[in-house]
Amino acid sequence: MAQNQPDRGQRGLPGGSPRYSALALAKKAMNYHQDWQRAWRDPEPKSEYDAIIIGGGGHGLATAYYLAAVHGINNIAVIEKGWIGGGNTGRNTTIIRSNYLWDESAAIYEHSMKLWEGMTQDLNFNVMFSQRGVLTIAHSEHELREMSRRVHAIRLNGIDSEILGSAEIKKFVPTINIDQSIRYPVMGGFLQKRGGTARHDAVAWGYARAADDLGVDIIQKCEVTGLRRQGRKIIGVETSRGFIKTKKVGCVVAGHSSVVAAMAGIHLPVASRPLQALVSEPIKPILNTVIMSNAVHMYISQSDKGEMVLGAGVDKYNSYAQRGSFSVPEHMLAAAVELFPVLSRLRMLRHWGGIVDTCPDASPIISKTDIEGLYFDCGWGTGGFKATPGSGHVFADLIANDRPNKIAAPYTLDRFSSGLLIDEHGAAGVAH
Amino acid sequence: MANSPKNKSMFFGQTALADKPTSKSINPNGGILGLIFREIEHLGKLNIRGDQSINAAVKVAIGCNFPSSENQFQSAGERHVIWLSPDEHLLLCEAGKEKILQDDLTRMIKTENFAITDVSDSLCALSLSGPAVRDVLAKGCSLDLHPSKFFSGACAQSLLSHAAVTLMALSNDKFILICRTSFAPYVHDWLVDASLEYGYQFAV
Amino acid sequence: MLIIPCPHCGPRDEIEFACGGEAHIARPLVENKISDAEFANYLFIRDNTKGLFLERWHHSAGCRKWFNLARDTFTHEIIEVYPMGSLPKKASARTSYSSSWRRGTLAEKAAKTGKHSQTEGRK
Amino acid sequence: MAGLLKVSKSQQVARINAASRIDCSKPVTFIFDGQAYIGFAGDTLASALLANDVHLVGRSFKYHRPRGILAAGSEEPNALIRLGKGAYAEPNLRATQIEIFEGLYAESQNRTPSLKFDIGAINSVLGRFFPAGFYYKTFMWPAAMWMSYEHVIRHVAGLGKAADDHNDPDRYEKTHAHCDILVAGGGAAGLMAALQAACGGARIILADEQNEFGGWLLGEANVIIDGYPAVSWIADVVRQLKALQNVTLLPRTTVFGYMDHNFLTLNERVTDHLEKRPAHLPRQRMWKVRAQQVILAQGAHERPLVFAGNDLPGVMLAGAVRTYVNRYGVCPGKRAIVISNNDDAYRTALDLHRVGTKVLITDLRAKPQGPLVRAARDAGIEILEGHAVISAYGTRRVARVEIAPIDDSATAITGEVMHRDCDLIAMSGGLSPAVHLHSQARGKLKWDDAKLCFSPSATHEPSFNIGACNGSFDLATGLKEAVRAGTKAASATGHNAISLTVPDVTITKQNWHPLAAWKIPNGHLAGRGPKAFVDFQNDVTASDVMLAAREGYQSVEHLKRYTTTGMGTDQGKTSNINALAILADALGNEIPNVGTTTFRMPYTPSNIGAIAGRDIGALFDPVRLTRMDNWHRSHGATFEHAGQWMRAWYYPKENETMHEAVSREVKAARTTAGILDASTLGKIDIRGRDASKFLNRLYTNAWSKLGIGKCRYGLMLKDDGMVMDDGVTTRIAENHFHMTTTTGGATSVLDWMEEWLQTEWTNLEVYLTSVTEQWSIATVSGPNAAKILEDAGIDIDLSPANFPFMSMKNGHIGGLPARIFRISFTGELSYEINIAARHGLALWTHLMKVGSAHGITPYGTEAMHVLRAEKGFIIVGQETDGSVTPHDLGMDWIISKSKPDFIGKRALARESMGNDNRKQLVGLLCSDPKTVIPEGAHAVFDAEQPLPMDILGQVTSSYFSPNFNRSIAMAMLKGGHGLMGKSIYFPMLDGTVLNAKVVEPLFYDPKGARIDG
Ligand SMILES: Cc1cc2nc3c(=O)[nH]c(=O)nc-3n(C[C@H](O)[C@H](O)[C@H](O)COP(=O)(O)OP(=O)(O)OC[C@H]3O[C@@H](n4cnc5c(N)ncnc54)[C@H](O)[C@@H]3O)c2cc1C
Ligand SMILES: NC(=O)c1ccc[n+]([C@@H]2O[C@H](COP(=O)([O-])OP(=O)(O)OC[C@H]3O[C@@H](n4cnc5c(N)ncnc54)[C@H](O)[C@@H]3O)[C@@H](O)[C@H]2O)c1
Ligand SMILES: Cc1cc2nc3c(=O)[nH]c(=O)nc-3n(C[C@H](O)[C@H](O)[C@H](O)COP(=O)(O)O)c2cc1C
Ligand SMILES: [Zn+2]
Repeated sequence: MAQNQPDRGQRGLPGGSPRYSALALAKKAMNYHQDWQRAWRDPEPKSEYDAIIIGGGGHGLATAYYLAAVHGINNIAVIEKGWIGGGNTGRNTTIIRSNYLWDESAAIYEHSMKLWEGMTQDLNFNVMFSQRGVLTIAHSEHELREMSRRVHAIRLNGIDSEILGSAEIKKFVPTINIDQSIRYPVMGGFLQKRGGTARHDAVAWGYARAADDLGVDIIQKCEVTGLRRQGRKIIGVETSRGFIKTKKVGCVVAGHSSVVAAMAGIHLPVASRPLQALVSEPIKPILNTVIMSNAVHMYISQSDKGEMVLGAGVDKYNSYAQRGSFSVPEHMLAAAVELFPVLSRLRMLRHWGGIVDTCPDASPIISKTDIEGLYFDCGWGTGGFKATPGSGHVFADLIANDRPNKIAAPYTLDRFSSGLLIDEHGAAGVAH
Repeated sequence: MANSPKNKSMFFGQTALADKPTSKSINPNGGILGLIFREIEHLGKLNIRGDQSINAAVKVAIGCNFPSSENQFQSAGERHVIWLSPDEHLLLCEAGKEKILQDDLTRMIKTENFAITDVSDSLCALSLSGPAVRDVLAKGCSLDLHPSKFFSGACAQSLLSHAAVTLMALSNDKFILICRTSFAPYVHDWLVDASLEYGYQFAV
Repeated sequence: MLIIPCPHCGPRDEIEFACGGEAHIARPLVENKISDAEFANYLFIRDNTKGLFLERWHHSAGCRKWFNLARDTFTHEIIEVYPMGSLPKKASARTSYSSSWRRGTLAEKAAKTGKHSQTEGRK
Repeated sequence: MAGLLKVSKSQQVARINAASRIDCSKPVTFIFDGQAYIGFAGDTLASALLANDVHLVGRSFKYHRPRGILAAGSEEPNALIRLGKGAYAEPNLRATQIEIFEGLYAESQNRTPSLKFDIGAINSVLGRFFPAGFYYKTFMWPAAMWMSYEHVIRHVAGLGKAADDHNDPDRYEKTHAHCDILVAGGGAAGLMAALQAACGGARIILADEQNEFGGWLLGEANVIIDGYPAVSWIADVVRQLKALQNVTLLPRTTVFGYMDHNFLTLNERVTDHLEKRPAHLPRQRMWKVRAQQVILAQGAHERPLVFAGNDLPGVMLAGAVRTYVNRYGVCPGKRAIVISNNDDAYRTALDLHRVGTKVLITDLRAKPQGPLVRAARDAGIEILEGHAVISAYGTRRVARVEIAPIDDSATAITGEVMHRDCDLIAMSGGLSPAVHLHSQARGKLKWDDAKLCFSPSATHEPSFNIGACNGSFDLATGLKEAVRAGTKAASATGHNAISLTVPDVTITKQNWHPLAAWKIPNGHLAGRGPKAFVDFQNDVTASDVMLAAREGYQSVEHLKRYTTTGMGTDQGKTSNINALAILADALGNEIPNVGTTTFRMPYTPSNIGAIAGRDIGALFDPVRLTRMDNWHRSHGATFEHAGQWMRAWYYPKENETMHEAVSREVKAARTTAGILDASTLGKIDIRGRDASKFLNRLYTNAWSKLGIGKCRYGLMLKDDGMVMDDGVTTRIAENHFHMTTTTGGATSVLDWMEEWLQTEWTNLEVYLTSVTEQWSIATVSGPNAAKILEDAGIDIDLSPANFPFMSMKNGHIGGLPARIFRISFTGELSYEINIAARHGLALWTHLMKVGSAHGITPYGTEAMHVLRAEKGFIIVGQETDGSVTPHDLGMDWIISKSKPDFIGKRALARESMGNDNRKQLVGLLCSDPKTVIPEGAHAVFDAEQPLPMDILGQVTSSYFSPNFNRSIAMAMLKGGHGLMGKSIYFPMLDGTVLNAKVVEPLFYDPKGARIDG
């Protein structure tokens, strides 16, 4: 398991685009901000690329960026049917952590964490990665035992994690209710201090700008409608803007993975489910960390703008509608009020849903397929935002070298026939 | 010990709501209470599995037929046969009669394909009455409880907030609510809370 | 918030139901030896249609019966409800059944051709 | 009240003496920012403040600019207030919706130290350095400083402050409701539709977010309906509706969500408007409505015009000004400038003129004409045609404007700039139908190029749009639509469909086609000059929108997220259309091609307390208790969560630690007798001809040959071969079994079995019934167990010959019928006494009484765990986690080789299942017998290796065994079965390392000699 520093590739914006900085901001202000350049171009698709990434979410854009920055493959395009970052990247509760149970998971999420830790500088785009800590609460004797298991594993994997008693939790999070007589009292918790949140949209935009600068074409409003093959080889993609030739296609379409896979006659162990979240009206800071509670299926943080950001558990049926059932947030909010009574007098400002690509073992798929040149990176389900840089990094490596590296190797598709699952279910509960 | 005179519950046994105060009432509006409810103690309950072919035996043993359509119950005096699903009914009968009826039924049913299970202690039945009974239930139940839709003779299994319940409408303002005994204290507390605005009385 | 027409209890709020995922996945018999990959088709691989989808539901807080539903996963429109072990009647739902990649797979065949077939119904 | 506070001297200077909806005979004192004011019953906080000539009421989000009251309804972006004190305080409420009551306490927000002198206003001066998205471009170096920068950013951001005391003292409720027709919005259109729909007997719910029904008409002066003033007509319709049994009228109720299958959520503010709130009533109530048909009559929102300085206090929407005049009897200014691109603002000009305000109209249109324009002219109001207010100035309230002639398309200034003084600007940029609910429910929109608005086209749910929210701004048309929709909806729900006559409307005709003027020129180059706001709350200016477009944030969704336009508490009700029109302009694109952002629940922010309702505290989730629970409590037990159940964990005697108590309990069970409340075990009654066939498929072992009255342990797998549950099942009769499951697994196992019966093996004749609660269980375990049962008056011969291990007998104990199982989870002689639950407590107390002579000791779940661990018995969910096979547990013996199939069989044959490297169950003995290795600790061969380490596996169970006077543990280790005798290490969280030897997971009585006592 590689936990040395990942190869971050060429730094910054070698393409010569002006860098962002406080000074640049001041200078441009003198000219009333009239001469800012586009963050990324809006090119017409070329007739052929060395590789095509389908899906302009964080994972797809990161893949393209690392293909260009680390592997020097620049003649590539990211094809996005809507607007970049408009999928789950733009609608997630932005929890970032690497304190996973299984060794395989720890490896990839920690790989990702290391990339987060320099992302703003790498991309010259402030993604507001804020290591405010992620605290997972245990509400029963059983959960305390699970927590102990988790923390021991995490520590031996070289990842920071500490256990807090309920009094320490109260000190760390003054707004939380630690009354031991409530139905699911706060009995303890474990904290990853390096965990936190990031500005989700900025991640998509930052990768897009940096990838664009390395020559990557980011093509929005272009839907992939077919995968063209010759025998067992990929030769290009059909899109709403015509056919584009290529020998390598990386599919990073999250909730739409099964739809795109079906274009190549591939069937995935993926179910697309709604996952819902909501924000309150903005208020002055009352919560300076991220809280997760698996037993009551809720997680909460406060954004830099001041809204309380809350997420719920996944809905029970398949859907592509970016909306879920009201009963899910309804129950989640009751749990939230139990834990944070202050919420009772706050108001829900906006509610939304995303379509998450869930796998039977709650772990992702980063894999070749039995079609040459066709690769999938999907199945991140309810928890892939945190993996954005790591996933892009190892997926770029897989596409460039046509074989998974050590971190990606456990995540192949054939684990579902061999039975070598990485079951984060029991361990994760809510896997954010 | 069964004959211990000191404790009545030694013989009849304990009811599901034995730990609740024996009576409680609030009347914020004055006037008529919105909800009056109590546990129907020791009511006999049999779960009857089997298709229509056992109806004849049911008729003889219990005194009434299976209800003729879904979401309804049939009554014969104090006995009610409640539709639960195409092959499942619940019989409510007089306290202490359940064993005899179970034996009778078992004897009379000619097919092999049935099951009669005593669930008298599994389930708790509450009697609910009062002008606010439907409004109170609506706070936790997603069924349309309007008298035109949930008329007397109607029954349904559904959820009352977090508890699975079976509801029976006896009349416009009289219901029987059946839940699992381990949920009965919760249902009791829930009813007390939900009827606050109308006023309630709980009595043993 | 769906209203699901239980074939027995009538239309009810979705909170009374549990969803059992893709319908019509036949369980291969052990004695019909198929490869691990084929077996995975039964165990893990799932249709995840965008649009008309055939799935199983359980009226868990009602009559406790299972049934099939043809539902559009994008509009959430319910097209048809039909009993376990049978096929849908509506043409669109039928097409969706017969055009599934699953029809005729080895895993499916292995479910049907058992000597002492245990698979009476169809999941 | 307010004895100490001086009431403002300038009392209600802006109050006018004209007919209105407020009750001037009922003065109401309230406090705003420490100052007491007087308003009247019927006022909103906004109207009362305006009556007192208070225009400055808040500060904006980013630049802390002074802000006033823009609107008169729920679309208000600026006038956000913190209402109440202490635990009752609530931030971000709109002053335009707060009904005043005696003693109301309100504060402005987002200002330090005061509203008038706010140091945050420096941001406004530096505004040039804070364009949209500035933070993405800065605060990057040094990287380590970000957390400090962010700290400051966080404290500057946010709007109001949450309650000071976090424990909300109020009560919230929710309820389900069903109706034939839900009408959302009770303006003229909604009222008429409700009346129409109701008259055939359909069940109707009519909800309006305001305190009174009537909507826009309440603020209109010169409308006659059926010969009466509009307000009389409203009163008459409301009276008729109230009289109908089948109509539920819900004022102060916002329809905030419209979801699939006509599911709508409503928030009713039950007592918010009352000075004294009755304790038995909820403060708010959420309604979850299932409607057959929905009629949307939400009205429309007026749009501001985007000119420099348009955010100053005193710049208001023209329709709102009219509402303040006519509905609230307040005239918000003495010298007003009306700026408009349409006819409607002329009504405002006329009404202002009528109450004595000096009015100047600047009409963006070159040649406005029509009856309203004529009326204004006739009244002597000055009209500047083809002119615009290009800039407004003032410090805390608008004081002066620059007006200039403009070209036909309102894009360039064509002549001299003139200056005028004023204290009020009434602006109107046209109407945007409130298509929110329609869009939430995935209805489609179409762009109306004449009316310059999006209005509803196809609906997705069974619903109708009528009146202004349908783009029918003309009242007569709105009423016609109402009658039609009411009739259709009623007939769709099976009710009488005879249409009422459409009321006759008398109102000055107007032209509903505004001039497209999205950004008013101000003579400066792009980006320069004073700011012209698009989104007031989030301080998004027209130049921010254009900057975003320049930088490539060109999708309307990117624009929104980059500039935050439309993301405030008003969700852009007044700003979104302006923003996207300016974006379209910048891109040279058409508005409909740019499109709208997604409409989402809630329509207006909705209290979280009301969504949670009473599902909090004790009602959050049921607690399930056994019938013996009271005994455990009164005997000092501590409890453990087991799903919804609470189980007795251990029974400490005074001063006993948990360790001491558990050791005592364990010892008693091995030396004398212990008694455990095992009532929570899942119990399933299984009957039918195919019962044993079914069990054969369900469990890994064989069941056909089990004798009647005999018990057998079974392991259940999922079809992926992983252990799912275990338990003992007993054959009661040939076709009758009694199954037990784990406490946590009871529901899921029953569901699992039903699923297989109903979906896979539909031919099997088997019936399942849950009997978990039917039986209470007292387990008596230990060498004295039989003696205790005998003393308790059992009528069964307990000799092992008659009643052997793993069998069941029916009998009586103390005269009560019982079902007794001779099974053992402790390894001792043990009886599980099942008794009808009503006798559970009696049985328990009886056993305790007769058992005391034999040293009977109640033991809890912890002692039970120790006892079973000594015997090496697994607990599903502790040794297993969904990734463990029977082989991993060393339980190959329980897998039948001869059965053709059982659930999980095929999966166990998969390639990887035989891997030697799988985690396998072992026992552990710590090198220090006094040390209990923590459960969850992870093992390695080499504790000195660098991180990340090669992990072997984890400790699953670990206890101090009083019987061996040493610690014991069980663990799942990679290749564990091959590690017997090996020494392994456990690095602890505190840096120390423990050492243990791997042993067989069976510590006590390996031969099973004690089972018969
Ligand atoms: C409510 C919610 C909360 C969440 N909370 C967290 C959290 O706290 N922490 C965390 O780590 N994760 C969280 N997640 C999960 C996380 O958001 C996702 O795993 C992650 O963002 C996935 O990124 P992606 O780039 O793979 O997918 P996406 O961002 O969804 O990108 C996929 C893109 O593919 C495009 N696409 C699809 N089909 C086609 C086609 N045919 N042609 C072209 N383009 C196509 C889509 O338009 C989309 O833009 C949450 C998710 C949701 C919905
Ligand atoms: N601004 C305007 O609405 C406006 C302007 C000019 C003319 N008109 C005229 O008024 C006529 C009738 O008007 P109308 O009835 O269509 O609109 P209306 O504005 O009179 O009534 C709409 C009502 O809906 C309520 N409402 C809006 N959203 C709601 C929600 N989510 N939940 C609960 N209540 C909600 C509002 O409080 C309001 O009372 C129209 O035909 C038109 O001629 C309206
Ligand atoms: C972390 C986070 C914070 C958000 N904060 C706000 C907010 O302050 N205001 C707002 O209107 N929406 C906010 N949103 C929700 C978005 O407006 C939007 O609903 C979400 O990105 C889903 O997109 P959609 O609603 O367009 O489908 C936020 C979303 C996320 C993921
Ligand atoms: Zn049903």
